[in-house]
Amino acid sequence: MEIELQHIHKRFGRVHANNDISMKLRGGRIIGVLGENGAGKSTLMKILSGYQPADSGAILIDGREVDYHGPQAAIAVGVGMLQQDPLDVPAFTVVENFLYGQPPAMTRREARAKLAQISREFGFELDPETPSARLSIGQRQQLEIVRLLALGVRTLILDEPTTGISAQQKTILFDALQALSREQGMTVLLVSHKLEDVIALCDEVVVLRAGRLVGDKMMPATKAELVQLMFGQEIAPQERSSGHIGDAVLELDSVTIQDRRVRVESLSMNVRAGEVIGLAGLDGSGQEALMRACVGLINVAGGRVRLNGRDLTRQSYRDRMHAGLAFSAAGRLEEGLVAGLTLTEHMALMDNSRAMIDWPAARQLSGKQIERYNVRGRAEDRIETLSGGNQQRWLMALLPEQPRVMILEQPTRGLDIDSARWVWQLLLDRRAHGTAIIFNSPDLDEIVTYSDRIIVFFAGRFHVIEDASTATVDALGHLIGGNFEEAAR
Amino acid sequence: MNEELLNILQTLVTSSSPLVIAALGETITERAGVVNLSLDGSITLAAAVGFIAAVGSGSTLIGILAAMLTGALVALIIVVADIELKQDQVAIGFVLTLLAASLAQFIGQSYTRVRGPELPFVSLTFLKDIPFLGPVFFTDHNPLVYVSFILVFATWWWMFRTRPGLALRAVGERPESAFARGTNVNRLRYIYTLVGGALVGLAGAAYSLSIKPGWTNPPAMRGDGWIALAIVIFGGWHPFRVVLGAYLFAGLRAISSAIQRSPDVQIPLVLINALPWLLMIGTLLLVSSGAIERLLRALPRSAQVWTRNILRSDPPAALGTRFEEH
Amino acid sequence: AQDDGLTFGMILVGPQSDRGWSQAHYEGGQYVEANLPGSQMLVFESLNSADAPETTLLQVVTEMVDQGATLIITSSDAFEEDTDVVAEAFPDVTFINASGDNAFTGEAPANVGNTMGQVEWAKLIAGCAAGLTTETGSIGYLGPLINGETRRLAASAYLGARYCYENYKGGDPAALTFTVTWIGFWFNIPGVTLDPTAEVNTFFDNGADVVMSGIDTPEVMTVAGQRAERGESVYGVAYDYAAGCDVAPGVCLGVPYFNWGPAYLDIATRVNEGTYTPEWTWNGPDWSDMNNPDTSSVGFIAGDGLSEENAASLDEFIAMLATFAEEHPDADGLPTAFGLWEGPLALQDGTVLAAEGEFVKPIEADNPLTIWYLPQLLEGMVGASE
Amino acid sequence: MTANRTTLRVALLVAPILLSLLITAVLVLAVGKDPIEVMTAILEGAFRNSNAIAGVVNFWIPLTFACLGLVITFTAGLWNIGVEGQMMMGAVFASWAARTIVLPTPLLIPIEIVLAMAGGAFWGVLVGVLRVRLGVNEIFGGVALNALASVIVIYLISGPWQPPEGGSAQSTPPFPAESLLPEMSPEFPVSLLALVLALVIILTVYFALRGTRWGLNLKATGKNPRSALLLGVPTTQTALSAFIVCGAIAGIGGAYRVLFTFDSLRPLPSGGIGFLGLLVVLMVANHPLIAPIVGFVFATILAGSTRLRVVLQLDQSLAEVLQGFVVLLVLMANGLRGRILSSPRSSPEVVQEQPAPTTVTSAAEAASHE
Ligand SMILES: Nc1ncnc2c1ncn2[C@@H]1O[C@H](COP(=O)(O)OP(=O)(O)OP(=O)(O)O)[C@@H](O)[C@H]1O
Ligand SMILES: Nc1ncnc2c1ncn2[C@@H]1O[C@H](COP(=O)(O)OP(=O)(O)OP(=O)(O)O)[C@@H](O)[C@H]1O
Ligand SMILES: [Mg+2]
Ligand SMILES: [Mg+2]
Repeated sequence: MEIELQHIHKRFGRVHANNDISMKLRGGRIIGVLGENGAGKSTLMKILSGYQPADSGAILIDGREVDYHGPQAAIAVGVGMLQQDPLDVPAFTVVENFLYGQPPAMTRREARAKLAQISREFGFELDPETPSARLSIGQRQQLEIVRLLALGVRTLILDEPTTGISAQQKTILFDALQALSREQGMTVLLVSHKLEDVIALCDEVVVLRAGRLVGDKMMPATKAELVQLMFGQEIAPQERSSGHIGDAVLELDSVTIQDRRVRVESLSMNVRAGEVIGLAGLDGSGQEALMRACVGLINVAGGRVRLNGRDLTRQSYRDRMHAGLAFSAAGRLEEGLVAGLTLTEHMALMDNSRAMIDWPAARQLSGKQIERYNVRGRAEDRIETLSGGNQQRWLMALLPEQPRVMILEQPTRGLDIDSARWVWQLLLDRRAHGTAIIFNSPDLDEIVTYSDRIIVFFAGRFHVIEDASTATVDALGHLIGGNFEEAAR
Repeated sequence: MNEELLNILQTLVTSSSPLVIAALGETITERAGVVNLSLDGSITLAAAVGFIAAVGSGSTLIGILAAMLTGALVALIIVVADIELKQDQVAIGFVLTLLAASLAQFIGQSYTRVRGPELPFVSLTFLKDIPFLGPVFFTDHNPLVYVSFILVFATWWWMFRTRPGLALRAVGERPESAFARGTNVNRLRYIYTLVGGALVGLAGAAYSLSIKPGWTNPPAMRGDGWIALAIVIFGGWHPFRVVLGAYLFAGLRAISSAIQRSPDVQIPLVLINALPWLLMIGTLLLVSSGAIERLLRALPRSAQVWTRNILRSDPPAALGTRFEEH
Repeated sequence: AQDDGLTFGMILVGPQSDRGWSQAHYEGGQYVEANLPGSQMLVFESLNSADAPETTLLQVVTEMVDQGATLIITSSDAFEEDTDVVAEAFPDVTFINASGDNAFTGEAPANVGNTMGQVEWAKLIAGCAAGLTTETGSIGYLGPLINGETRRLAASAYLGARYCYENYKGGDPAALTFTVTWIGFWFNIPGVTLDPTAEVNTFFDNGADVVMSGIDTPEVMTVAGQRAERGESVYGVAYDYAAGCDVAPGVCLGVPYFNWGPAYLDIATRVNEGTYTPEWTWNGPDWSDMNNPDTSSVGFIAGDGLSEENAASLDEFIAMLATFAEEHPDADGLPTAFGLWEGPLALQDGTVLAAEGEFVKPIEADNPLTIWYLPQLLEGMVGASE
Repeated sequence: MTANRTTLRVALLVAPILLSLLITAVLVLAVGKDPIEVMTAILEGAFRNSNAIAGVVNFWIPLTFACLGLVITFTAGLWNIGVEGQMMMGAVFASWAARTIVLPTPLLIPIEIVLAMAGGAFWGVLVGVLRVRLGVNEIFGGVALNALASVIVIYLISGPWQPPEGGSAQSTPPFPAESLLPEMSPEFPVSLLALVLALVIILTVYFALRGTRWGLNLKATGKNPRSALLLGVPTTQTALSAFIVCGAIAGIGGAYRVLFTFDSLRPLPSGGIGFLGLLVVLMVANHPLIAPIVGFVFATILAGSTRLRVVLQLDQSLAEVLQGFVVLLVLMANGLRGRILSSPRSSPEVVQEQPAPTTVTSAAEAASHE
């Protein structure tokens, strides 16, 4: 199956997300799609898979122009896409999710059989009667792949599929993708910011920048070469950093946490000034619960939390903020920024010292922070009109200057390499002044690079790596899959 | 079996049938992700229109159809305002609650206390001879009561046992996923909002053509729309639990009025009227997450899991949200 | 604003077509229009907290006076206090409050009069019809709110039922169950009153086979009709409005009703001539023909539900009452005694109302133990007294 | 282009009003009356003399209190249907003071008003606690508490506070003259004090929302309670405070009804004015200065409609139908404008600000995260 894109254009208001993109994709290959944040990768993939119509341009499949409306139509001609957050229905069971969208004639029993058969082929383990809300992201991806294959898809598009899954699951996924392209001659398009994955898997890469196709390259290629292609300049690899580590500031004393999904039993640890602690683990393994328990968003079921010797265990989120903690959550617009408020209004919200608001002062401060944090946006813009990277910067700008401890959920979520480094630069600056940092990330690289200590979680159990410099991405990948015993050996 | 008790239960089944029908209609609508808040007004308007049409034509069937059309029409306004005009469903629903009730009062003026056709009473052969169930469920009901029975099973079957049912639930749970599978999300929302609205209208007809026949001012069914909305939540958007909720509610209401007649109880009469509303809050508290969590904290851990499972009442995840394809 | 005739306002608590109290008043007003040349009625219906919560009596009266009304009839005890207050603001307008007694007690300003019909007689007859008909020995009475008026009407019905159950039917009066349920207002206001439909159903479900209506609207007859259609042998007694039985003729034992026309015509004529001085009147039936629309202020029309045998007994009973009334003629325009209201009678709490051989006084200033002010239901009745 | 757009905006503002008048006219014709006469009757009813104008103002005052309270709850993203009950409880508390406390007017009135505010706030905080602590949606809490307030009022009228000669469930005995709000003049019977208080509240609410930390907290909580909480806004307290302040302001409206309009406690003393306030605030997209202006138009219709019934025998509901259609069609026209004006070329502008993005079933997200 051969796909050709001709002069694809797509605009969102002032943004030219795809600007005259033409390319040919041959079957039987795995093609990496690279580019910085906002380059237009997802947009192009959505156009190809029918989720969005192009403003102009043509898609040719095996030389014949196709004109489809909607993803189902794209699937009918053989193009299917796996979104980063798999598009299943959480309330449905696995078999219902599988069945929904299949030809009307298929019965529940046939669905069950087919699901089992395809799963077996790739080594996926999917219990048909489990509600998909209870699956891990990796399993949900597997379910979605099985579903698309059952629908006869010949081109499979994956948008950032490797964040949030364990090393084992990644291996299974990559094996499956290789099997599909090598043995079944399918086209696989892989969008990813993880250059290691691209290097390991792809036969070819294409690179987008600011909506344009700026290059393509046959593999193998080095990471440096790919970075050069993406950003037009070299970016030195981040050095492992270590600052001055001081006395304990945040003490966790046999803390037990129970939230809806997991139970973390009896965790004790001292976080020291200037220390960076990375938390690794699959979604919902306990790392989020730990961070939220530290800031008081979840009640602890047992144990104590102290900051500089002061017992915070029964204090509210706000009291803990006043005491010197700072927190930012993973979902920027869900938990962090308030869509509908301007940048200035956010700034004013942070100052709760007075009953009346001093608007001129707030505007001035916003202007200063915009400059300092290099935010592309104006003080009077509503926050949701900024791009994700700039929203993240504003979130950083809002954090207090010198908290004792910063607790950050996925501080570089969705950011490209360049933006992510920039964010870390800001964080490390603060750490140099003695702020301790606790963060988590699905990107194990990030954890290994920036942490002084690492805690790995699996289903509420945890494993502490005292010296992060001894850790490797590979080892971490196995740990987050639950192989604590193996690692101990 | 005590005859009086059977009588009371039989009356209960009849008198709660409009609640059952309306709550099922709203369940269908909300399962598709749309909130039709206008129930208290649209039931009333449908009752008025249904009665007027029945008087005009002399046919209860035409009355029923007119009432269903009315309910569907009100629902149509909500779904058009939501999908095409991007207006808040709750806001439009609230305005329609008031507007429909006023409109009903206006058009009903000259039909106040007019005598009109009423639905006949029917017993089901064979079924009516079953002990206990027969006299309560299958004897001397108007046909809409039997329709309500069928609707309960039909909605359950449609939602949970058919392929279109999968699409219906998906549209209310995660419209993006439905769209990805080729479902026309907004078209389904149109369809199910209209179907739900038509059932709400049918409930109105059940009132004005049988349960509280005729048209009066103030309308005799005022307030029941809110109760129906609460029952949907109590019922966890599941047809069986919804119907259970409706019967439970009617039963408690009946008990409360029996208390008033008891000579030993000295409750001031007017306070009895507070009971339905206290019941409504009570039932909502029972299934509200905040209250459940508070309740659970007091229970042993083993009891927590099943209490949560029984009482859990998660709304369709996309309820009240708007879906745009691009 | 016409010079040639009387414009009068008729303010109704319910809809003018409620087949009950308000319609009876409305038709009373129409009777005036038909019989007093040049007179014209302005109507305001449904002035109550449910239908027009934002509207006050003052606003309505202001509009009516603006339109030239010189006589305003406020047709419910619900308007009693407001009528007094508003009347002060319009000293040149005559106000009539139906069913109130402030002109009697002297609370009312000089331009307010009252009128009421002696429907107690008709209620005695209605009760008799119920007592004659009941087979289960259980009669339900659907009352509105609780006050002197509603208590005395329920009690009258009870006395009639007990008498006829014992004397014509040969039943044991102690075994007769007479249950009163109060809904809370004169008609159904969802959320404010109990639901009359549900209450009537409950009566029947619990073994009553006759339910008497004491409220303004015909739910009792509607439900009884539906039940009969399903094959139950149940009956209803209507109230307030002469055509009350039409709702379900086959199961109607009869209707005690008001005929406001003659009283209103009398007042309107005198107001028009400028000869009316506000007073309190309590008008009785025309015993020669209770149902004469031109002479009788209250009446009773027997319904199709009454068996021939019982109808005969009822006629006998009516004749007995007529004789009684002749023996106790009105004095100073007020009744002196009502039939069956004869001792020994006690209130629910045991207080003696009348000793053996005494009659309960119809009304007396400063005496609560009278029929008009009846402070409780009678001993033997089931239901709340306050 | 801009000229076209301006025309369009104006057209979309005027069209819904004309259309609702047209619909109403058709309804009037359908019952065999003359629409022109209807309009004349309403306007005459409202403006024929200073007394009639006072009638309009006497609706406008409590309506304005309801509207400004609602502006606060809507800003906080809360659907305070319970405003009707909050007015009633304000009326009940004020009635208690009027019946019980014996003091000269200048001392008694402030006490009555403060108590009315306390009563409204109390009823508001119940809805609030149900919502933010117990997860019962405020729409249902409000509906139920409205009904309960009405039951309490009727209980008082027909029970403990009934007139000495027995209750007819219509009214308590009139309050002593010293407890009532004095009127400006017999020709213009309006309470000056209440009028001034209404104006003060309008300005206070306006500036509180613009210039205070609390106002910003309300706005942030209304738009996204989770984010607001994480940014340090005490969302639970903020939401509760919105209910309290709204209840307190609405309570004054309730007090006005019993201390001026009725002179006694009546069933449903709020008279549906709280619901009307909801319509007004929805229609003006929650603007604290425009709401009183639109409120005046609605008060005019309300006051004028009594004449409709006396003169033309038209049911009062006609006025409500007209008001309902105006609000519905204005909302729809807003949507239409958003649809037409957001052509693909212009940036996807956020369609006009709408109060209350909460959905019926979203149970206390704010609370569950604290
Ligand atoms: N639905 C939309 N509405 C408005 N703008 C959009 C929309 N989708 C994408 N954009 C804009 O189009 C541009 C390209 O976005 P796209 O999501 O394709 O980038 P991307 O290369 O996938 O970036 P990332 O690496 O962050 O995923 C961005 O500026 C983005 O803000
Ligand atoms: N909420 C409920 N209330 C009452 N009965 C229920 C409820 N949920 C399930 N049941 C009962 O369980 C049976 C199965 O119901 P249901 O169809 O919801 O479950 P399922 O088929 O196992 O799962 P799915 O929801 O995925 O279809 C029904 O026949 C019904 O009797
Ligand atoms: Mg992307
Ligand atoms: Mg009196």
